[in-house]
Amino acid sequence: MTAAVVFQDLTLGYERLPAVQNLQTEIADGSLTAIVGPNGAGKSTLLKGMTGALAPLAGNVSFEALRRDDIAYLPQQSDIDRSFPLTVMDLVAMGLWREIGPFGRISGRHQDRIASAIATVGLTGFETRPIGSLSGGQMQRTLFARLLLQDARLVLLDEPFAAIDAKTMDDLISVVRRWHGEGRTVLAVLHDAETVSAHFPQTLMLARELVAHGPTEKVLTVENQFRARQKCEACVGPTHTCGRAAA
Amino acid sequence: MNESGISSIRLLLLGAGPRLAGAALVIAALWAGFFWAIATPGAL
Amino acid sequence: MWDLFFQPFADFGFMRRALMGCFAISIGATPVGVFLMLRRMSLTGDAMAHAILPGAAVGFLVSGLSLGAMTIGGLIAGMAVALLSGFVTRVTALREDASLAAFYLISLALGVLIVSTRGSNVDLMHVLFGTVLALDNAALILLCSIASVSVLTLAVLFRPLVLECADPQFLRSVSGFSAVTHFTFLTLVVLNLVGGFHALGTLMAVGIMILPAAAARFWAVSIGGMIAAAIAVAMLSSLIGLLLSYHYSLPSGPAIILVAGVFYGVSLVAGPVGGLVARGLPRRSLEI
Amino acid sequence: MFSRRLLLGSATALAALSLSAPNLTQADEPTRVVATFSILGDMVQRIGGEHIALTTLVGPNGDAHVYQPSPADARAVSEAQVLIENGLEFEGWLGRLVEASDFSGVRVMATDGVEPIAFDDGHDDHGEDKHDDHDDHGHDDHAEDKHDDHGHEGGHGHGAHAFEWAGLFELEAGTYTWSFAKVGGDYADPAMKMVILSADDIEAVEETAEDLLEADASETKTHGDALAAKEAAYALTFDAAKEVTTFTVTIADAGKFAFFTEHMPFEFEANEHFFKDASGADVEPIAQEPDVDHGDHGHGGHHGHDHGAFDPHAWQSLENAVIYVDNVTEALAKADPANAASFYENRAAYVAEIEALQADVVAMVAEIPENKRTVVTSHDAFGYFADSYGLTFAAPQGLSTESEASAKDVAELIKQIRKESISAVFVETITDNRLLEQIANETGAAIGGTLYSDALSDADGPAPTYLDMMRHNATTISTALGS
Repeated sequence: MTAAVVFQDLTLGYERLPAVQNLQTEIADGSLTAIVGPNGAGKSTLLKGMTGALAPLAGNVSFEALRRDDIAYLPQQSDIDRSFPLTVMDLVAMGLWREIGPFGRISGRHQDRIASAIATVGLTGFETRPIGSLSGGQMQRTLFARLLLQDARLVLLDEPFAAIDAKTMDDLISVVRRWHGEGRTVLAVLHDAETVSAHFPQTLMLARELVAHGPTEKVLTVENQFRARQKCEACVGPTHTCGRAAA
Repeated sequence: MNESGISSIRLLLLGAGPRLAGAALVIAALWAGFFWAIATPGAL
Repeated sequence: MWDLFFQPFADFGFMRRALMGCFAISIGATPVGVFLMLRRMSLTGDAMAHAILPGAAVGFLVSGLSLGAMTIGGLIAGMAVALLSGFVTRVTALREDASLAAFYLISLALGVLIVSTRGSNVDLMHVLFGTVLALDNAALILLCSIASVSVLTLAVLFRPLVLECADPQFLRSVSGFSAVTHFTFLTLVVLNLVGGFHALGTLMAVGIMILPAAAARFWAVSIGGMIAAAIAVAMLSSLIGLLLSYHYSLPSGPAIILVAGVFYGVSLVAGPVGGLVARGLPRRSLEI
Repeated sequence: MFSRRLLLGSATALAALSLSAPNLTQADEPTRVVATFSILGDMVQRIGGEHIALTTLVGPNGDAHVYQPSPADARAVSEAQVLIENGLEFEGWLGRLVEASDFSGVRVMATDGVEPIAFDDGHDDHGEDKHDDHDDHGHDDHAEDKHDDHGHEGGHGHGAHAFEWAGLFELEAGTYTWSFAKVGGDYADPAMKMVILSADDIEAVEETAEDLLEADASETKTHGDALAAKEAAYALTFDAAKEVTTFTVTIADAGKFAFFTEHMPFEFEANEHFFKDASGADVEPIAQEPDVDHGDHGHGGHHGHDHGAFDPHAWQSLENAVIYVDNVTEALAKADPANAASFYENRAAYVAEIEALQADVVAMVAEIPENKRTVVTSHDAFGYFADSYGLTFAAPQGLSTESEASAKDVAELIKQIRKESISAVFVETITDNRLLEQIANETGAAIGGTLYSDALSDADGPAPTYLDMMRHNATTISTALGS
């Protein structure tokens, strides 16, 4: 099994304050990995470092045979301007960027794929709805539809199931499992231990530095969670910034 | 919010070709207006 | 009917020029205004208007009321402020509005300083208040050219620009167009403001850029519809404003902007998309 | 704020007084004078010659309508002994500058004594009225009239009186308060004489009052002292430590009383009327002398005479220039009595030049055919020129360069140009001429030349001095329209 992503002594951070320190590990190609850790452990930072939005302070992250548009990234919802006058279909269609770019037209074949992606996430009939009118769950379904069209080898999800209803979560998890089944590499930042154990074979536990990485049942232990919390508190100081456990 | 207001013009889904064609139409109309404006007045 | 609406334009070349100048600004600046509004950068227009002022003033000092010198000066000053503030935003943690404010204030102060040391007593704010009634051929060509460039650029960059506004993170994750789009857009803002000040004065130009866009928000749900509505509002405001100026002896620039303001007020109340009246009506449930 | 014109009245009167007794302070160094804009500066320089150090705030080609003073200007004003302004609200920024700079000298309004042209909104009516008016009188008569008027109202006449102001009041028995307030930090004068006489009108007791004022004997009164109507002159001294020095006027029997004062009482008004009854209500004179042409002064408070209601461009008439020159001369003579003779000599020479030019201009205008005497310019700056020389002026922009033209104004101007077949329009130096160029373009009228309205050109230009400017304007107009 080859590695899809290799972290080499990776240090990431904002304004010289490291949020992720000396991360050294590999993500296997085709794996389905959950990234867990206390708040402030640097999970979202790690994803941003992988998209290239954040340059490493030290070390590097390298992708085996992956180009920029082979990576799909789902940010936290707050990064999208929901008031912008776009419809569900507009937003989903942009998942075709790799094929249409800034200038290309959307052909009938593209239309079919858009329709099918929308159907896959259960939003058929919502194509012309403005994104501002969607519920949190519907919005997340829309973004998953866009991810589907991106057809990426590596999928990065930042808290994809936060604040959505159980039904939506089930539907979206089945999308994630489908990606896994198709051999794509999926990394998801999650905070719900139950979801992680139920659906994610691999787990990477982070507390600014690597705590553990491997099969979920070996990583997601009480012992590791305690260590993670301690590490986080030790380096951040005030307990309230990372008081909550990873599970 | 329902589908009221000006029915949506799906500019985002158009390729550059149709967009440029539309722009060309607008620009042509604009310059036509320009020549109308600088023409010496017919009615005095 | 004819007398009221068409006679002024049939009889007077300056009225036709004024109308076309305003139409050119409507077509060029208003779509830019829509994007400014959607990016929550409405006040950026105002800041940029101040930023170009000193450049235009220096142009004026160098070669008097020359269209070319003032345009080029304004463009240089505006672009310098836009680029520097964009650069600072990208390399530091300072937010775009703060760095823009800093640079435009510096630019303004620098302009005033240059003007003062040159010892001219001609009031620059006054000189820079163009009047739409005095558009000569060169000015009209400039306005139409700027509108053309603006429309073409928007047509080409429409998709990345929408994404840059709505979901910049996504655009950055799929393409390298983000930075190009951002700076091209700022260039369009500067270009249209520089064009606008020849006709309406710098501050009024911001009005015709932003007010129709704000009104259009209440008429259309899609970005395309919004641009169309905004251009329509801007063109109608220009026409009605000029006719008011003609029939009721009002200064033309303020008349046009105030008509646009009235359109905004009416839209706010009666606009079908989120207007106050529409909000008050019972809505059918849209939940699944 | 009190009337600047009245302040000026006192200044000119004092100038005349000090001439008769030239034993005041003599300065070796030149008098520091500030003039507000280039045209005025040129006149002041002509009169002052080497005896003054002149600072002109708005220089050549500068627009005084919209000028913004700099700290250097504030310093010049604060050090100035004489500040000469045009008045008629031309320098809207001057009040703030004077306050900000702690100016303590004499402020002179050059248009004092000018018969201001009221500004009415349609420029067309404006022009035509003047034209008719003018035809009734004929050029020369008109000029004479004005000049004579000036002789009475302006500075010269006052020198004959020992009092500068007299007021007749109808008073009940009781006590009244006459107050003198500091204006701008100082009393306008440190002391003055006053006579109160029971009389039915001013003229009946005028001579008595003059004798009393001129006599050496006087009763010195200070803050709080009582004054009564009797045949005696009071020497009122003002308490420098107080903001306001007040005197009680005691009236034993009701009747009419004439008050004669050495200086204008208005110039000691800060916020309050100078004369009040026991209840604090203002008491206004039923007659006063000089019978100042501000009827509103007596009736409706002291604000709002010339607040934009008059056309300030009074220098555009050479007749008015003589008034300007007289006002300037008197102010300088007062400030520097030692050199007064020189100032009056300069004045005489200058006025001779002005009058010679006046004749030339009248002759030049006479050459323009009657039906061609409409001059189109950028802004309404030539009302006085029109008035004096029988021309009609029209402009798309109003009196101030700050106003913005409306489409209607422009359209009407174009119609007028077409209807009257006006062949040339004129641009101005200080304004934005783009609009006028468009109008010329649209009507086929030629640009007849550049007129200097509100500022001189620099030394290499065609109008480096006031006289050059007037000659240039007249020549330009007559050349363009006369053909």
